[in-house]
Amino acid sequence: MPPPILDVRNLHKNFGAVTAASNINVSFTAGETVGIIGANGAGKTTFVNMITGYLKPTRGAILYRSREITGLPPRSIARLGICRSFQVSQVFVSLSVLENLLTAVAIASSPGLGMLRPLRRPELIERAERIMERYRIAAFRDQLASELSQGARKLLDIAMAVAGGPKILLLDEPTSGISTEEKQPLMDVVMEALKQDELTILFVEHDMEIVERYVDRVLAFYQGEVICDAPPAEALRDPKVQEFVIGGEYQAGGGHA
Amino acid sequence: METALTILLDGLVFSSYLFIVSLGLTIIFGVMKILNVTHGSFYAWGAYTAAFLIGLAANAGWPDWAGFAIIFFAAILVGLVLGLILERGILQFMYHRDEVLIVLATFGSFLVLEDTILLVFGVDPYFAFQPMQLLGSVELGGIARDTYGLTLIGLAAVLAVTSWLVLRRTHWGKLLSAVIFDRELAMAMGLNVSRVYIVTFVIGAMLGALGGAYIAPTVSVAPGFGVDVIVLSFAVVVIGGMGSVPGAMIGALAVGIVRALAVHKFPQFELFVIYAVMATVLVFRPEGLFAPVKARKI
Amino acid sequence: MNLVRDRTVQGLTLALGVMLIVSALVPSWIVNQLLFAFSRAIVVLGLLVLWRTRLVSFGHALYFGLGAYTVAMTSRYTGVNDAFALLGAAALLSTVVGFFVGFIIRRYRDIFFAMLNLAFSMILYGILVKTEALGSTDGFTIEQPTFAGIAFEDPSEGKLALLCLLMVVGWAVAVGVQAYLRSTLGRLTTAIGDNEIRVEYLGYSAEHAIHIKYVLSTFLAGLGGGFMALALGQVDPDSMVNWTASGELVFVTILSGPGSVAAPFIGSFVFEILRTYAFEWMPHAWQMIVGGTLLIVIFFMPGGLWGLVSGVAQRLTRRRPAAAAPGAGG
Amino acid sequence: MLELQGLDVDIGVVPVLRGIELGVPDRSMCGLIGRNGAGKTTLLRSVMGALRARGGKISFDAHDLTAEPGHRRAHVGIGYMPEDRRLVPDLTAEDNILVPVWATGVAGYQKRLSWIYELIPEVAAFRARPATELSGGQQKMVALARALIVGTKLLLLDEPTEGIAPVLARRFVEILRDLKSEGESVLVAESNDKHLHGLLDRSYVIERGSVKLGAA
Amino acid sequence: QDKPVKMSVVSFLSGPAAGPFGVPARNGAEVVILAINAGKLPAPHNTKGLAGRPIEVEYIDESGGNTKQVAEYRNMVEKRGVDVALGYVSSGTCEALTPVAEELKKLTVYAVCGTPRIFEESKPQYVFRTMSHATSDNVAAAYYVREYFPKIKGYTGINQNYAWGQDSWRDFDAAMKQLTKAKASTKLQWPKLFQGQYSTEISALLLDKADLIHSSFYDGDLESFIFQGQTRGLFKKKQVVFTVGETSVYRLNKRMPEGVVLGARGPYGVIVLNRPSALNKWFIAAYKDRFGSYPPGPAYQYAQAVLATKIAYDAAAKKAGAFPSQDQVIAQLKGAEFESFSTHVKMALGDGHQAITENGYGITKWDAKAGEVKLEKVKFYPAECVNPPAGVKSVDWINGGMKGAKCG
Ligand SMILES: Nc1ncnc2c1ncn2[C@@H]1O[C@H](COP(=O)(O)OP(=O)(O)OP(=O)(O)O)[C@@H](O)[C@H]1O
Ligand SMILES: Nc1ncnc2c1ncn2[C@@H]1O[C@H](COP(=O)(O)OP(=O)(O)OP(=O)(O)O)[C@@H](O)[C@H]1O
Ligand SMILES: [Mg+2]
Ligand SMILES: [Mg+2]
Repeated sequence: MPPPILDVRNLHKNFGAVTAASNINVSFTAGETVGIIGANGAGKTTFVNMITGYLKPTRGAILYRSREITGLPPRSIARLGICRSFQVSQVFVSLSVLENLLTAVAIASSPGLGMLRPLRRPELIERAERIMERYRIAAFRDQLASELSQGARKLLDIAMAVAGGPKILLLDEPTSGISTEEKQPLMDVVMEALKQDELTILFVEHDMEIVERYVDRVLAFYQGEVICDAPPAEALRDPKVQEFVIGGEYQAGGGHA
Repeated sequence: METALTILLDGLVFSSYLFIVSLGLTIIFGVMKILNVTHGSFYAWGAYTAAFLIGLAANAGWPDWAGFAIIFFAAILVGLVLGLILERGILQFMYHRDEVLIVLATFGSFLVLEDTILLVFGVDPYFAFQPMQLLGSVELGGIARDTYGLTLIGLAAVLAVTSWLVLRRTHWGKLLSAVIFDRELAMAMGLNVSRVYIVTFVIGAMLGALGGAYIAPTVSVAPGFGVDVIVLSFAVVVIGGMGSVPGAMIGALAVGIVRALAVHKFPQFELFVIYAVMATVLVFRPEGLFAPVKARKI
Repeated sequence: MNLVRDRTVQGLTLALGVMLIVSALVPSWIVNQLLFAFSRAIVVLGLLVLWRTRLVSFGHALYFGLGAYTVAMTSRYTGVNDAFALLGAAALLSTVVGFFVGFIIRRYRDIFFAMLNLAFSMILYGILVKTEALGSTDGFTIEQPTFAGIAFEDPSEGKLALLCLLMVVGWAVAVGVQAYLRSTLGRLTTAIGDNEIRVEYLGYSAEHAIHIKYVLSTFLAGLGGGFMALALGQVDPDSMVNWTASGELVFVTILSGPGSVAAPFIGSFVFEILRTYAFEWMPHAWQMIVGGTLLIVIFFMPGGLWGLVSGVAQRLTRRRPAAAAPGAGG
Repeated sequence: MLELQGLDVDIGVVPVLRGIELGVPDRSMCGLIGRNGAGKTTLLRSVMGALRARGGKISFDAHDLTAEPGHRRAHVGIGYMPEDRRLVPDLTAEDNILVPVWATGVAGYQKRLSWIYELIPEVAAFRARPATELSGGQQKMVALARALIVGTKLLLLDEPTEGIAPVLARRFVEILRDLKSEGESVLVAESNDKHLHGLLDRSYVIERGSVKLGAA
Repeated sequence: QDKPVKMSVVSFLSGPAAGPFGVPARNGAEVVILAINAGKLPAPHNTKGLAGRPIEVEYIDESGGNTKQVAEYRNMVEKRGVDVALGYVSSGTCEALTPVAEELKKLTVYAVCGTPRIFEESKPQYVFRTMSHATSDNVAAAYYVREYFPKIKGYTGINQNYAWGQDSWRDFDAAMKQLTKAKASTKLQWPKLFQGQYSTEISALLLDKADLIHSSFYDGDLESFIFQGQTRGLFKKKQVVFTVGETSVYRLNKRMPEGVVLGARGPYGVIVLNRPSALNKWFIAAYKDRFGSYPPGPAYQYAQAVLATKIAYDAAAKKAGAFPSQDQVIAQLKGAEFESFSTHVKMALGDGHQAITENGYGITKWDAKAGEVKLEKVKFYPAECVNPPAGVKSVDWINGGMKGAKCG
C-alpha cells in the first residue's frame, strides 16, 4: 500500500462547549476521491477548515506527505498544493470572471519576483480561458463577479480552486446551488481533471446521488465524529448513516422514486 | 492620597468630557457605519447656539438657572436642524457608497458648516459663563473644584446608562444590529430602515451638540472650536472599538485617567498620551477594546 | 513586459515633453503652483495605490512630513545641499519608516487602517511640535539646493530647474506605478480589497501584498514631501504633518479619481488653483468653497476629475459606460 | 393572493426580469424553478421591495405593493427567506427569529414561536447560540423560522433545501407540507423540483428572466 | 493718474485667533489706512496716501499654516503684484516668509510675530518688523515680578505647547534666573493649543508649590483658562502673569480676574489707554468711532506697521523728489526712529530692520464706577533695558546676565 498523501491523526476541535471534531483519524491515498457527508452542523466544514489552515485544531496533527502542516497559515498550505472551494463562494466581486481566474492562475505560476510580471500575459489569459470553458462560465467572461447569480459564482469559486493546479482538492458543497442539469456535467469535469492529474479530491456533499456516482470512499460525520468510513455502496446502507444523514433508506435515483 | 483623589477626579472630569463628545460619534458609526466628521460641527454649533442664547437670556434678565434649560434646548434644536439637513440632504444619497467616501462627504460638509459659523456668528468669541458661575465651587481633596465640571460626570453617567439600557435592554438595540448587518434584510424583516437612519443620525447629532452646549459655559466659544474635538473623539472611539458604547466609555476613562496622571506627574508627556494609548490598544487589539462581532465567512 | 505600448505611458511621456516646454514659458507664479501641485501629486499617487485596495490613509502626512523634514534637517545639519542627495534621503527615510510601521499597519483594514495611520502621524506631529531642535511649530526654512553640484544664481532659475527635475521624477514614478499596477502583484490590489480569504487560499499573503503596497506609498509620500519642502523652502508641522494635511491629501486623491496614474497630476494642479482662487475671492470663507467642491466631486463625479475626462472620451468612442474606475489603465 | 403582472426589473442598467406574469393563489404552494442565473432571486427580491420595478404591478391580497415601501411586506404577512441566510451575527438564533416581530410590532407571537419550535425542533436546540457559530445548514433553519414568524399569509423561500443534508431536506419538505395544510401560501424558488415533487400546486419555470407556467 | 500702492494686510481672519487678535489687528490697520487715504492722520502725517499715492488694500487670512502662507505670499507678490506685504501674527509664518521675501525682493513689514530669530540668524534686506520681539515681553515681566512681587519663592508656567509658548517660557525662565532667587517648578504645564479644557492643569497648578504662574496664552485658550481658573479660585491663590493678557481685557471686562499681571507685548492697548499724545488720542477716538470699542494691543501693533510704512514712503519721496522706488523706501525704513501712536519706536536691531520699544506691565483692578477694568501699578521699562543690544542674540544676552541693559 502506498504511503498516505494526507494523514489526519487524532484531530479535535472545540468551540466553547461545542465539539466540532472529535478524535478523527483518517488518511487518504493519492488519487482517491472521497465524499464527506453528514448532517448539518456535523463538522464537515470544520474538518476542511482545519486541513486548509483556516482553523487550528484543539488537538491532533495533520500530515501532508509525512510532513506536519498543522497550524501553517492557509497560504503556505495552498502553496503546498492543497486547494479548496468554499461553501459560501469566495470570489473577487469587483473583478470580472476572467480577472478572477487570471489572478488565481498568476499567483500559482509566479512565485517571488514573478509577481512583478504583468498580469495580462497571453499565456495566462489562454489558461484562464480554458478553465472558463471547462467550468461553463465562459459566457460571463467579462461580467463582474458581483453580477453573477449564486450558482455561477459557485462555479467560479471551484474553478479558482482548480486553477492553481492542486495536488489535493477540497470542495465544500460544490454542487449546492447548482441546478440539477448542471450538477453532473460539473462533477464530470472535475473528476476528469482528477483522473488526469492523479489528484486527490475530498468533497463535502449533500446529494447522495452525486456521492454514489463519483466517490471511491465515503466519510460520514455526525456530531464531530466519523461514524462511517467505507465505499459508497456500503456507507449508504450503513444504519447510522441512514438514520443521521439520509433520514431513511437510501433509494438510488433520489427523491424521485 | 489627596493627590490621588485629585488625579482621579481630574481624570473622571476629563473622561466625562471625552465620553460626552464621543458618544454621538460612536452611535452613528455603530448603526450607520459612518465616521461622521461633521460631529465637530454639531459640537461647535451646539456650543455657539447655547452660548448665544444664554447671552440673550442674560441680557433679557432671565435667571441664571435658565441657562441649563437653554443648554438642552440648544442641543435638541441644533441636532434636529443640522441632523435632518445633513441626513436628508446629503447622507441618504450615499448609503450605498464606499465608507471612505462617506467620511469625505462629511468632511466636506464639515468645512462648509465651519465657515457658516463664521458667517452666522462672526469671529468674536462668545461667553456663557452664567451656569458655571451659578454653581460655584466645592472643596475636594484640598483644592477647589468647579461644581459645574463635576456635573459633567453626572451627565456622562446618565448618558452612558441610558444609551446602554436602550441598546442592550430593549429590542431597539437588537433591531439596530439587524440594520447594521444588512439593510436589505432589515427592510425585508419589516423595519423602516430610512426612519432608523434618520432617528439615529439626529440623536447622534443631538449628542454632539449637547457636548458642545454643555461645555460652552466653561470656555470661550470661538471659531475653530469643533476642529480638535474631531480627532479627540475619534481617538476615544477607536480605542473603545468603533460603534461600541461601553467601548467609548472605557476608552474615555482610559484616556482621561492616564492623561490626568501625566499632567500631574509627567506633564511633558501629556501631548502623547492619547495617541500612545490609542496606538498601544490598537497594536494589541486591532479593532479596539470592544470589537464588533464579525459574520462567519467560511 | 511591454510598457512602451501602454497608452498611459505614451500619454505621460507626451505630457512630460509638452510640460517641459510649457513650464519655461509660464509666469513664475504658475511655476510655483506646478511645483506644489506635482510634489503633492507624487504623494497622491501613493494614496491611489492604496485606494485601489480600498485602503485610505488618514495619516500619510506622516511620510509626507518625514520626507519634507528629512530634506530640511539634512540641509541644515549636515551641510549637504544637493537636491538629488536630499530627495534621496527623504525617500529613503520615509521608506524605511514605512517598512517598519508597515508590519503593524498591514494587519488593519477599512477605517481602522485609516485611523491607525492617523494615530502614527499624530505621534510624529506631537514630537515635532514639542522638540525645539526640530523647529517646533515654526519649522524650518531651507536654502536653495544645488542640482548635482550646479547652483543657480537666480532663484527663479533654480525653481525652474527644480520643476524640471520634479517633472522627470514624476514621470518616472508614474510609469513605475503603472508597471506595478499592471503586474500581478499590483492587480492583486483590487482582489485583496474584495476578498482576502480567497487571496490567502490562492497561496499569497494579503498582508504581504499590502505591506509592499504600503511601503511603495510611503516611498512616494516621502519623495513628494521632499520635493514639497524644496519647492516651498519651508517645512512646518501644521501644514505638513497634522491630520488636516493628511485630509488634504485624501481630498486630492478623491478629486483626482483612481482611474489613472496621470490623474493625481491633474487633480493636484486643479486643487492648487482652486485653493488659490478660493482664498483670493473669499479670504475668510475659502474652506466653504473647498468643502463644497469636495461634496460636488463626491456626488457628481464618482471617478473624480479623471472619471470626468475619461467618461467623456469613452462616451465618444464606446457604447457602454463600462465599469470605469478600478479596472482602467491596463 | 400574490399577483405579478407584467413585471420588469433592471439591476443597474441590465434588464433582468421581463414581463413576469405570475400568480400564487390562496392556500397554494407554487414553485419557481429555473437554472442558475435565471432570475429567481431577483424575482423574490423584487416582490420584497428590495428592487424597484421598472414596469408592471405587484399586488397582494388586493393591496398594490408596487409603490409601497419595502418594509411594509412583513407587516402584511409576507415572510422571506433569502438564499444566503443572512442572520445577524451578533444576535442569538432566537433573537434572529424575533427580529421581524420587533420590527413589525405584532402581538402574541409566543404561540407562533412555540409552533415553529415544534415544527423545527432542531432550531429549539440551538436557539440560544449566537448566529455566527452556526453551521451553514443550521443557519438555513433559523432563516426559515424567521420567515415563518411573520409570514402568516405568504412565504417566499429562496432555495430552502440548498446545502441541506438529506435528512433535514426531508424534514423541510414535511414542514412545507404541514404549512400547506395550515392554509399558508408559499412560493418556493428552487433550481430543481427534486425535493418538491408532488407538493406543488403550480410550478412556474423561469428562464432568462421570463416565466411560463410549467406542469404541476 | 497715479497708480495706487498695493498693500496686503495679513492677519487671522478665521480660526480661534481671529476674534481676540486677528480681527482687531486688521481693524487697526484699516483705521489708519482709511485716514491715510483721506489725509486725515494727525500732523505731521496728514498728507494723503503713501508718497501721495492712495493705498489699495487687500485683507488676507493668515490661518492654514506656514506652508499655505508661503504659497499665498508668492501668489500675492507674483500673481497679484502687491507692493507691500504687511502684517503676520505668527512667528512661524514670519520665519517661513523671510527667505521668500528675500527671494522675491519684496518689501515686507511684519507687524507682530514673536520670535527674535528672524533678524538674529540672518540679515534680510527686504523684511522689517516694527515692534519688539518676544524676548522683551518676558524680560520685562521678570523685572516687573522682581519689583512688585519680591517675595515670590517659586514660579511655574502654563504655556501652549508650540513655539510661541516654548520661547516665551524659555525667556521668562532665563530672565527670572538672572533677576531673582525664585525657583522654577519642575512640573510645567504644556497643554495642547486650543485644548479648551484645563481642569486637570488647574488642579496641578493649584497643587504646585510655586506661588507665581507665567502664561503666554493669548487667544480663546486664555479666556477659557480664565473662566475655569476663576471658578476654582486660581487667581486668588496664585499670582498669575499673562504676558499677552491684554487682548482679553476689553472683551472679558468684569470677568477679568483682579490682581493679575497683564502685558500687551509692549506699550499698547489698555496699558497706554491714558497716554495723552495727540496720535494716541486720535487713534483711540478713530478706532472707537469705527468699531465701538477701545483699540486693543493688536490694533495698535498693526496701526504702527502701517504708520511706519507711510513714514518711510513719505521720507523717501521727499528725498528722491519723486515717487520713490522700493529700494529708496527701504533705505528710509532702515534704522528709522519715529513716534508711533503710543510709543517711541526705534529700528535698532538687525541692521536697522527690527524695532525696539519700551515694554510695560500693570495689575488688573475692577473699577466699578467706570464699569471698566483699570490697570494699577503700571510700569514701563525702557527699550534698552528689556531688549538686547544690536548684534547679540537674545538668549545669549539673557543667559549672559543681560549685559548692556540700560534700565535708568
Ligand atoms: N467559528 C465557530 N464558532 C463557534 N462554533 C462553531 C464555529 N464554526 C463551527 N461551529 C460549530 O461547529 C459545529 C460544526 O460546524 P460545521 O460548520 O463544521 O458544520 P457542517 O458539517 O459544515 O454543517 P453544514 O452542512 O450545515 O455546513 C456546528 O455546531 C457549528 O455551530
Ligand atoms: N448586480 C447585478 N448586476 C447585473 N446583473 C446582475 C446583478 N445581479 C444579478 N445579475 C444577473 O441577473 C440574473 C439573475 O440573477 P439571480 O440571482 O436572480 O439568479 P437566480 O435564478 O437566483 O440564480 P441562482 O440559482 O444561481 O441563485 C443573472 O444572470 C445575473 O448575472
Ligand atoms: Mg459546512
Ligand atoms: Mg438565486
